[in-house]
Amino acid sequence: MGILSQPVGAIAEWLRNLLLGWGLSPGLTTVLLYLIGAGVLATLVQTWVIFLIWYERKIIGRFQDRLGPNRVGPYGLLQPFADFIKIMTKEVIIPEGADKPIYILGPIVMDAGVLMLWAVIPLMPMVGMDINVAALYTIAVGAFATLGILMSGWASNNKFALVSAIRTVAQMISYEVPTVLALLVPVLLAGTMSLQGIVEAQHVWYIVAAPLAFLIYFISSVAEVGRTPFDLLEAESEIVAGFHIEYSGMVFAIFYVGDFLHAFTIGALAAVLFLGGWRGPGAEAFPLLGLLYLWIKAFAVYFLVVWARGSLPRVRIDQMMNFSWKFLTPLALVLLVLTAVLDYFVAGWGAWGQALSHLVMNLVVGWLVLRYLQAWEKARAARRPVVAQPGQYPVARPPRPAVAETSTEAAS
Amino acid sequence: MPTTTLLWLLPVFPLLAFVLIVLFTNRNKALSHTLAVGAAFLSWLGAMVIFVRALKIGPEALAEHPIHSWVNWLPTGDGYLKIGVMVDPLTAAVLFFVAWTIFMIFLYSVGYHNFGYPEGDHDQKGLPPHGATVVDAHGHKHRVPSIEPMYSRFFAYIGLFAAGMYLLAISDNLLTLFVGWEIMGLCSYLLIGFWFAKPSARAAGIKAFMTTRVGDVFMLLGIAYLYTATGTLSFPDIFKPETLHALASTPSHVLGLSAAGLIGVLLFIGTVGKSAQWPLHVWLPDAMEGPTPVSAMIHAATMVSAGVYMVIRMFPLLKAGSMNGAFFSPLAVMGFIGGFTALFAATIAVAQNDIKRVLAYSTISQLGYMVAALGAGSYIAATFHLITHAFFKALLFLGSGSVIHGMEHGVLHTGNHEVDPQDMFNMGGLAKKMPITFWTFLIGGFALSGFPVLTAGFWSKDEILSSSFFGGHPVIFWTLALAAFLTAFYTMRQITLTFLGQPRTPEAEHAHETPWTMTVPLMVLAFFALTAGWVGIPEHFPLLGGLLPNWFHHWVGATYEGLLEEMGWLEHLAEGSLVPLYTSLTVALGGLFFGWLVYKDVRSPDPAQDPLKKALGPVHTLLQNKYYFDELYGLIFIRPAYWLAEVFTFRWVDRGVIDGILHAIARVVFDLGKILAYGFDLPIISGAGDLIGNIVRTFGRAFRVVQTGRVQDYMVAAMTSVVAFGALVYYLLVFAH
Amino acid sequence: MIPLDWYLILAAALFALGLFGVLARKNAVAILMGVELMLNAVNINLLAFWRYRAPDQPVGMAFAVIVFAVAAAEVAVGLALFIAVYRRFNSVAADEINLLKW
Amino acid sequence: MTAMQIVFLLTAVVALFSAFRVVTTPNMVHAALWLIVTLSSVAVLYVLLSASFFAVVQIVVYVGAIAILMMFVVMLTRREMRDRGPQLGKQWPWAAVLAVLAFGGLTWLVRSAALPASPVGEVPATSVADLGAALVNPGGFVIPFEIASVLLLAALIGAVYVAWTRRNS
Repeated sequence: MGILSQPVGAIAEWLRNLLLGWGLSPGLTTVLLYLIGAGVLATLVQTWVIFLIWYERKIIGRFQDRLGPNRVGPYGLLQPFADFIKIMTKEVIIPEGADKPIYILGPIVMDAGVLMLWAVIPLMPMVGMDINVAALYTIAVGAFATLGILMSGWASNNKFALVSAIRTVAQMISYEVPTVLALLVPVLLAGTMSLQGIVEAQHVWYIVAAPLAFLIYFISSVAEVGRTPFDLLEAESEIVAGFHIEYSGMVFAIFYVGDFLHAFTIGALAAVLFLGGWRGPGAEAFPLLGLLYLWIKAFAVYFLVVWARGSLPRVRIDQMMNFSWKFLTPLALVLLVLTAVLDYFVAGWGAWGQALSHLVMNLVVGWLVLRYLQAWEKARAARRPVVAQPGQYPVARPPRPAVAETSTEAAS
Repeated sequence: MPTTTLLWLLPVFPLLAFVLIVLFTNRNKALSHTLAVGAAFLSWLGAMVIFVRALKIGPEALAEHPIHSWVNWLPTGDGYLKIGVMVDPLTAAVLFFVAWTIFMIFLYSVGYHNFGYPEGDHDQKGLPPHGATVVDAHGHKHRVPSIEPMYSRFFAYIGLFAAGMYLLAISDNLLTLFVGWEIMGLCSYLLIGFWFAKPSARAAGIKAFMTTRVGDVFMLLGIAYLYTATGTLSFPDIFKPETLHALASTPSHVLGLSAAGLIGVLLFIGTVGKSAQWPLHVWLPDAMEGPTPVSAMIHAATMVSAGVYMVIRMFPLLKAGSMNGAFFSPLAVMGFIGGFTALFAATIAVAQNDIKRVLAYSTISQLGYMVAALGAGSYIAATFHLITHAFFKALLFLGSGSVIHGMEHGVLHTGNHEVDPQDMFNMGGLAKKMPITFWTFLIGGFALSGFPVLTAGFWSKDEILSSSFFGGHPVIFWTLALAAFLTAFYTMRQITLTFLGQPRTPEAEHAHETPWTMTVPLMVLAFFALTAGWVGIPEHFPLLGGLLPNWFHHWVGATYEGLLEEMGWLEHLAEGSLVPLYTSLTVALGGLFFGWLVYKDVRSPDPAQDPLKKALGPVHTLLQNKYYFDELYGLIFIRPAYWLAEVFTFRWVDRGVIDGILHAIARVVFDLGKILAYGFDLPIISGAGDLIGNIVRTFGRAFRVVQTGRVQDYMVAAMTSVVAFGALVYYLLVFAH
Repeated sequence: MIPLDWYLILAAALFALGLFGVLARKNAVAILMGVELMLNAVNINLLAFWRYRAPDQPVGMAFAVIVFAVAAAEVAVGLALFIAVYRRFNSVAADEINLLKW
Repeated sequence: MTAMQIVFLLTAVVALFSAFRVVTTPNMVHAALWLIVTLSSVAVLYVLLSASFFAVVQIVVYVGAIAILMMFVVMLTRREMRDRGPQLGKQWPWAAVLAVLAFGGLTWLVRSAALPASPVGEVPATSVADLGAALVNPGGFVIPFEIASVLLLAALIGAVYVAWTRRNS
């Protein structure tokens, strides 16, 4: 048992022996070890957020043709530290009439929800709590983030915050459905709900076998996180900053961290589910390599999230709802059923055979969906409501080109 | 088409026409009369075909094996009541004249009802048309006849009538015969009362119906008796020797008659009603109220003949009934009634001034002839006279109708509606105005009065006279001879008054000939009135005898010859004496001469100037009033009937007794009800009901607080009971044992 | 190892609390919460018996699944009803909704 | 006193206390939050019963959907932020008595029954798979399963219909 082959295992072994040596009972030791592991992991990922903030600000800056943070430290790397010191020195203001315990609990619950996700993410071979319903677990604990936002939004005793909370609930609950459905596709392909198992089953990345599922999962996860273009819960232009309008100082910092970390976690999950997790050359031999691979993939997906934030405007709430219930959910259902049937038929074609057949199916479905969308767009343009001038009959507006159509749709 | 099928179809065509007209086409006059006449034509064609086929078969064979077809109709206790159609020589002969006359009338009616003339100015349904005013090209107004308002209805009625007549003629049993009989009764009622807005027409219709009813009831009794006695109504079964023997030998305990005798008498009473024999003759003259073609010819040529046809058909039965020589034996009764009616009606006819009434009474007397001939036992002569009479009487009536029509033209022209176009004293000199009518009427009249050799009437009448003479019935013979003389007399009187001399009124001046639809039937019938007799010239007749075979005697005689011979009732008359011949010659020519002599120079339209009136005085009045028979009946039957209905039944029995009883019962029940209502129902029953209601309401008021409408209270109650029951069950399960 | 009756008694206590909530709370949503508590107690019982009596047969789990489904349906309809009721009465207090009072 | 028993007792205390708060707290939002706590602890109990699948489902269905929906409705069905007046109806003593009686009876039943102190066997690794197979197995629970799904569909439609805002009215 070497530090290189099983780093975490080795460290845990050493700790166990140490504690037993102190004369603690084995059961207590187990509990203590669990606690220690959880604490270490939580601390690490939360600290990691500091780098994420710098990364995102840099990329957004590039998108907006700026340099981004570049004064404090090399490439502004130390800028987030400065911000954190500043924000921690600020006072925690609890507004009049706020529900204090819940007001405080809100960000904590949200952050906890995000951190709980990390419990099941397989960082490297033989690491990560390998429960056999991990995939479902990710969805379950996602609910806690929602809960936290809801709590804080309600407890702030502020109308904007409450509206934001309500929006959050609507958005989360409606986007959980396509998330689960899309999530079931890799589960189906791998034949297990344990993330570790899914990773091990990905001799071919599932993004090859199920690109549509990846797309759906990505979009709905972004919506669950509440990032642009689905950031209706903190739409500055409508409900000034939404649920954390009243927060300041430390508690706001927790929100901030939770938000970024959640986004990155989504990336990590997507990487685990569709991009082969820690898989990579030599990962079995040197698990730390697997951790590196996972990190790279997670950053790739996270880059997509940031990219969307940097380039896409915010959608209207009814558009968001329609998009989930009238497009994503049916599509995900169809995809799930087709995948199941196809998987039954192509069983035993070898990894690549299965993957390519699924890919073909996905492409066909995608093409059909696109055609359908075009037809639907045309029809909608035709029956666009017309404003009747007083004293004259309404006259149908000439249909405008589709591109202009969509752009105005998104902007309005 | 097989003959039997054709036979079945005969009544169907007119019936169909009736239905179609009544239901569908009665708006369209042309279509309606086309339907009716077409149906009549079809039936006529069928009848002719059947007649010819029957001729081909020949009398004996036809008598042995009649054309016969029947169906099981009414299931009775054992077996069925069969109804069917049959053609034997008698039927064939009857069918012949029925078909011709009916077809002729249908044709005649078209013209009589002024088809093709405009609607009347103020005609209304139920009244004869009063004429219309038309404006011609020069703006001159003309009064022209107007079309009958109920034209289609008329044709529907006579269609139904024709159906009834055909049915009666071809039916092979008494039942369907009776059905046809009654159909015709109904039609005569409808047609006599056709102009129902005229009170006289209404009264006449009712009178005819009632009077014939009397006869029909007796006839129905006879039929019923026959059925009970023999178990069958179909002629072939009845006219079996054994059946006749059985009937003849069974006593009926009525007037010493045998069963056959009683049946015969009853059936004959039906004939008395139908054929208007004394004492039920009163309806026939009044039947002249109807439109001429119908009332006249139906009640002269066909329908009244039906009665005679029936008795002829039943002749063997009557004969059987007369075998035991009872005083009231059918033949004796018929001989008396017939002879008396012949003479009696003739005497009345002498004093009548209405052209149609004269003919009506002559009809009665001629029917009396036939009945008397039957009474004398020669059904052949009766049949012969039936047929010839049908032809010439139809001719006469249609002729009179034509005359009246012409007179109405005159009336329309002068516009003087006071003048009765039917009174012979208003006519005169019409021979020049309406030649065809005149000549045909002359032929008919001569036939009626038995003008020797040429006319059919002569032969048939001679047959009757000789048969009654040689048959050993001198009384009948002389009675009929006298009647024959009177017949000739009033016939000539009629002809003279109507056609000869000068017109006595301006209306007569302006009368003119009628359209072809009326004259053509006249000519056709005239032809038959001349020739129909030549088929029955007796062999023993001097000079002519034997030139032609006595075909008719042979033909009709074959019907029952075999049967009578078997029964031994066939008497061969020793014919040699020329007395009957001379008698008939004398009475005919004499009557005609006297008639012309007396009436040749009547100038005034006043009936009081009737020379016969001067001669006879009060007797004439008596005759003119028909021996006051109507008044007599009014006194004997009608007034008592009214009294019975009005005073006795209505006022005493109904109002007094029945209503009294009912009112008494009602009073009692009402009081009882009051007592029960206030003594029992209100206090006890509804009291108890209210009590229950109150109790329930009280409890409801008390307990309604339970229903708080709050879910949780209910849940509390439910859980309480759950806990309680759980405890109970647990107690039972654990501590009970 | 945990004895079975611990689970059962815990479930009984949860059930009783839920029952109290159902019977006593004014707010209709709270009543619904009580119902949820009772359902959870039932589920604990089912799974506990499954675990201790027949862990190799999916019977108990199947029942639990059915209970989950029923609970979801009940909550959906119930909350929708409360929203409708709120529109009508401007309140969801169970003791103010007594249209069926005598 | 093994670690599992400790965990169980802690969880039980949390569950009962939070449940008590659920039915007593005057603040409806707090009640909903306490309900979430209860449900989560029940999930922990499921884990202890080595039914991790049901634990996760409990979280997803109850915490993720039902409880949040309840908070949602609580927020929608109030005129002002705070609840005023007593949150217990007049009949609450009755309710308390009944609850106590029910608890007592049930406990008595449990105590008076002979129950195993430890499971008869281990849970097979494929229990979730077995469950899935049994739910769609014609010889198993396919009919209750289908009925449940139809019930869910009906509930969905019914909820939409009942809560629908009729614009014209």
